[in-house]
Amino acid sequence: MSDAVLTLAHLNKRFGALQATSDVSLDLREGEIHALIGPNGAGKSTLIGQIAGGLKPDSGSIALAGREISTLSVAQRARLGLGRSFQVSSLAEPLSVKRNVMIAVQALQGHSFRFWKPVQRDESLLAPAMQALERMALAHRADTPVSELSHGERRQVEVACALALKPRVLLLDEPMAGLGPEGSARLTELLEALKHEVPILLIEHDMNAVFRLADRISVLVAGAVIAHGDGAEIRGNPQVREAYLGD
Amino acid sequence: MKKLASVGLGLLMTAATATAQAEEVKIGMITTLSGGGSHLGVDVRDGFMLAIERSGRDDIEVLVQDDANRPDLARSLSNEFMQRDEVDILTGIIFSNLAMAVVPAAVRQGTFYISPNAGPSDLAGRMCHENYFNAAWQNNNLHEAMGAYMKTEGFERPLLLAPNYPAGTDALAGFKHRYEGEVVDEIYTQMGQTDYAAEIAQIRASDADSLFFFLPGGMGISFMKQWENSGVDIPLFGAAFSFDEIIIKAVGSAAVGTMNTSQWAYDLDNEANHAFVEAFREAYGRTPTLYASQGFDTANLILSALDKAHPDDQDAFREALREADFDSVRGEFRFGPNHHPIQDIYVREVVEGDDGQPTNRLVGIAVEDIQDIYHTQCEM
Amino acid sequence: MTLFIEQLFNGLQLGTMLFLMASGLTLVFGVMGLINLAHGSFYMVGAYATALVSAATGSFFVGLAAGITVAAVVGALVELIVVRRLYHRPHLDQVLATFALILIFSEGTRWLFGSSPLWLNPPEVLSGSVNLPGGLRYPIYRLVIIAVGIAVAVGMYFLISRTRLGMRIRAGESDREMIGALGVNIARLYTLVFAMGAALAGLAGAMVGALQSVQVGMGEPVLILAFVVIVIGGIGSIKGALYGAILVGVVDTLGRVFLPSFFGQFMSPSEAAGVGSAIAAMLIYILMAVILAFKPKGLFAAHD
Amino acid sequence: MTKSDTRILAPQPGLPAPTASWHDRKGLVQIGLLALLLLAPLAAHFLGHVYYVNLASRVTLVAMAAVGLNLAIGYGGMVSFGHAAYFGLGGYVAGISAYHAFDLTPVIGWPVAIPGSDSMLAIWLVAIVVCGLLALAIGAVSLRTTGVYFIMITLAFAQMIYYFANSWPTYGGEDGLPIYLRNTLPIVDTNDALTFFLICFGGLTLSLALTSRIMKSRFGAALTMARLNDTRLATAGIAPYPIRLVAFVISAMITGLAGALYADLNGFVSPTMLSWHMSGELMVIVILGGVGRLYGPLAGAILYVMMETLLGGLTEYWKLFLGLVLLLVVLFAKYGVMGWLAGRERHE
Repeated sequence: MSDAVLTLAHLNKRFGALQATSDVSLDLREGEIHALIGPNGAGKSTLIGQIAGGLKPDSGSIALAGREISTLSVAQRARLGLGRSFQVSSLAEPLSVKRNVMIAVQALQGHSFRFWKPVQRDESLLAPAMQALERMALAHRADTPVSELSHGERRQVEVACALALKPRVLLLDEPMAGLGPEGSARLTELLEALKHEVPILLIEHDMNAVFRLADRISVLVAGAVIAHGDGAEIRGNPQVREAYLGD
Repeated sequence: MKKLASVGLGLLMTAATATAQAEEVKIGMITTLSGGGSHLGVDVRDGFMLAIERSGRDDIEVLVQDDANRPDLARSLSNEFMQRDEVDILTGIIFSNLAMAVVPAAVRQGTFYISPNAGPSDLAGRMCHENYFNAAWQNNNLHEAMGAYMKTEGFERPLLLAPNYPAGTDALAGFKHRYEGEVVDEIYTQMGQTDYAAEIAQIRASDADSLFFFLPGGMGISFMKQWENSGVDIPLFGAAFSFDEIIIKAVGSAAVGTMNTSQWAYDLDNEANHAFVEAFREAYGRTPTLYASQGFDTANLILSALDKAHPDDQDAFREALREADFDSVRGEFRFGPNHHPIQDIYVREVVEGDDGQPTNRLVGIAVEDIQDIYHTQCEM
Repeated sequence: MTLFIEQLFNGLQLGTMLFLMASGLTLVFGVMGLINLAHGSFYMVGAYATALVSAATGSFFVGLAAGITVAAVVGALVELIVVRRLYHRPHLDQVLATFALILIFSEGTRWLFGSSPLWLNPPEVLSGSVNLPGGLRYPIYRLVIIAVGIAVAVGMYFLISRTRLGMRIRAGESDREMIGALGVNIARLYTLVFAMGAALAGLAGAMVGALQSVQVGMGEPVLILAFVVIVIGGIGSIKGALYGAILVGVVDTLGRVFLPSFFGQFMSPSEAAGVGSAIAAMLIYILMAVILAFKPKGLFAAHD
Repeated sequence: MTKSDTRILAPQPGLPAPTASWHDRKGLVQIGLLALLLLAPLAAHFLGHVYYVNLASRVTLVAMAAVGLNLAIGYGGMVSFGHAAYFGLGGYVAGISAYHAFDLTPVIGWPVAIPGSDSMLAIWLVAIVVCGLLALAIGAVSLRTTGVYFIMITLAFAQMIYYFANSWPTYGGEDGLPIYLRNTLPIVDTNDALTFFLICFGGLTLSLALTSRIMKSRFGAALTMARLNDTRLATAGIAPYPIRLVAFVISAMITGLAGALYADLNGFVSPTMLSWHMSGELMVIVILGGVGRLYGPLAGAILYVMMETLLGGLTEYWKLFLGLVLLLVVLFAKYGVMGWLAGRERHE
């Protein structure tokens, strides 16, 4: 466990009577994709929210590269290397793809209270942004407004934005959602290549992608992790079969 | 944008041609025709225009603009009149704060200003100017007169009420100047306040034997209506600003029995006044207020001076104004050294008129030949 | 002590009147997501209609009925012609458009009825004052205003929790798309809610107009106060509007009366009166800023 | 695809290739507006009509105040309904300073004596600093809220200051405070209408240039993102709150400076400058011109003051027509005068 980059320990979160997260512990190691699956309403989004900082856990700890981050803000966590994508696209629609990615590069280079130099001609912002876009095979769309992109391309931009942060960890919330088979396959390929650079915590419904990509899988049901293991173990786990197929 | 530019140019042209004709006298009137207090401006304007009409002179052009009771707008209108229209005389401002915004700069630039209403202390005192005349009163006159009247009538424990703004504090200071006795309490309300339940409760809880209040415009209407139902039973006094014909009609029966001081009353017995009231009623179908009388007098003052000199001859025209050689509807009238009136102030009582509506009735003279206390500060 | 209790009554009366204004404002925001600066214009319309019809018929109550009706009709017309185009617009557009409506209503009223205040008095049967237990004399009409305010609050409670219309309003507050899916005629519901808010504002204007003065621009100070009320209470919450209104009414009244004497403890009387009333004028805004600093969505946030 | 490839791509619409703006429609409209504003008073001056020079100064200053507000509303998405607070406060700085310079009394007698000053430079500096500090305090509290709450809390703070100025007797309270002698600058004569206009014009041009420059910088990129999608900004590692706060402060500083000049133009400052109608008017100008358009406030101010002057001369009910025009603009011309003149804004 010594190479764990992200460690969740005994996380709990209640909304009134609903135990949305129940004693969740899991970790993410260098070089791996760890998939988190579970039926709708299992509490995946709540968990992501707590990791990224939008929600505060009631108890438990979250450590990024050994540092406790559960009291930090979203922006602080991002600066420490927590990159994430959203289930629902969260890009700035009217801006170009490039500008969406550049904002992440900008954050990486320190504070944003620089009022004079135009960003359009700032090579130190442009180059890393283009690099991240190239990683996601989107450099040719750099100057297109996000509003003109296809659904799949937006997913790729989201990941590129996260990549531009040079993250220690990537948190991808259903990146395949709404993609056709072709788009899914394409993104799967890109992610597979990516995992050697940065470990990924992947929340996903697309089981083909999960079983192809994930080194380890955790199954979340009713806020609690009920199973944990590699693809074969999860496939054979009776509890998982019940949770997924029983309904 | 092209259209706007051409309109702008068009205005430039009309302004240029207008200045070509000399001899004609131009008067710019900035007054409050919209927003709070607009009935004051309407009456000043109507009274003024009535006098101009009756004079039969066709060489006088009166330009009227609405200041919406906004000092910055009044200021820019005065610039418009002086710089674009090149008026000889400015007049019309109702409220003291607007007068303070406009008058000092206007008179310094060589334009005459004749005030039909506002008479702030600074303009009567340390900032008086040879081109500034006030044809109505110095702000404190009516309040002072009421102080004197209540003293002579033997009220011993008056309570004072006014909004917390300069004219309000001045009003109470003016009252106390001639009342010269202890007052029970002074209550300051907020400007524009409409509910006086809290103040009325305070008055009820005090042992005052009378109430003097200064609440101009809508504030006075609200106060008197609420006063009537409160069950507090001490007499009300004030200056005419809260008791003009329009306000007491809006107040209704609650106003009956109150007393107020004014430099004019529509039932004042002199020839000029009979003619004025009759003509005003005929022209506008309503009884004139003191503001209408002030507008009428202001116009007549200007007309009397114009008979002797053109404003271009500043010294002669100023001298002619100083003589105040006209029949004022308020009777005896002359200017003090600071160009503010020295005049009698009357007491009026609100009674039920023949039509069942409340109306003012002249009672008598409160103070004869009152002169403002600021004239000593005026160095002219 | 009687003075204090009397002032509490005064605060309560101001509060119930503010509630009449604020409840409509908060409903319109809660259901339609609209900021309506022109709400004060309905207050004025109600007062004018009441004054004119009372003068013509000689009966305050006929005038009052007319005032409420006219305000509701004008409200419905405004909704049909202008406001419904604004529901999907940003708040900024709503603020501007309803600001424009204020100008149109105020100047239009002045054009039609002149600048002079109109005459409107409380009816004969409600004039005068009564003795309350504890030796307190209080004007009957103000007691009636308090009663009407309470009656409206109770009525609103039943309307919203017990009727079909209330159910739809609640549905509209929690999920605007949902009620469309439920087959409710949204357009009609919106017009109805807007007209109802206008009617309540008209009622407030008529009741208060009899106590104060009926004139152009009378709605504006009340409008700002009503906004303070709904922001303090939590926008969209009727309960918040009720508590906020009473809080604002009481704080404002007590502040005005007692702050000057408080400052009188350590200042000269005229200075204390000046400073006291200056602070009193700012008091409810300070209250609002403090509440929002700690509860950014007001005391009873209805929903996000 | 390599980096250099992206540069070969055809210039994107709205992408500020340095000379492009001179050729496209937007650039022409902008130059046209500035030229109109500069040339009209020059022409008026040589024809001897001081009034129009002063009218142009009024347009310029109202536009400048709106440029400040536009930074908050248009670029930062912060719908402030209380910018009159900064406009008025700037005005009061000029007024109070001149009042004490006229009376030869200190502004503050303790702990250190600060004398009044009739130097515009000093007044501008103080106005900017004071408005910035006020905005820092107000923004720090207000920016914790969003949406309608933000609109209303900024209004509440402005009302507080309005009522304070209204009832505080030292500086005239409700009556306002006249500036009998216009404040001065070294070398030039500020009493000359054209000189004063040129000072105002300089102020407006500077604030336009500053806004433009800021919005192209990293800070501007962050602010734009905070307006469009603050989750994205936070996820990228930039906390939106300080970005917004700083933008709010800069916005107030520009509006405050315009207020200081406006008081000198009128020779008068009063609580009217602090009232919610003033805030509303500034918002109207921003929206009339086109929200978030650099030259929108200028276009809006020209139109607004023209309407006020022309309609005001025609009928005492001019506000009725103003209301109708505003309503039509909101309902049917969503993008304001600039949208109509120069087409819709495109982000690069």
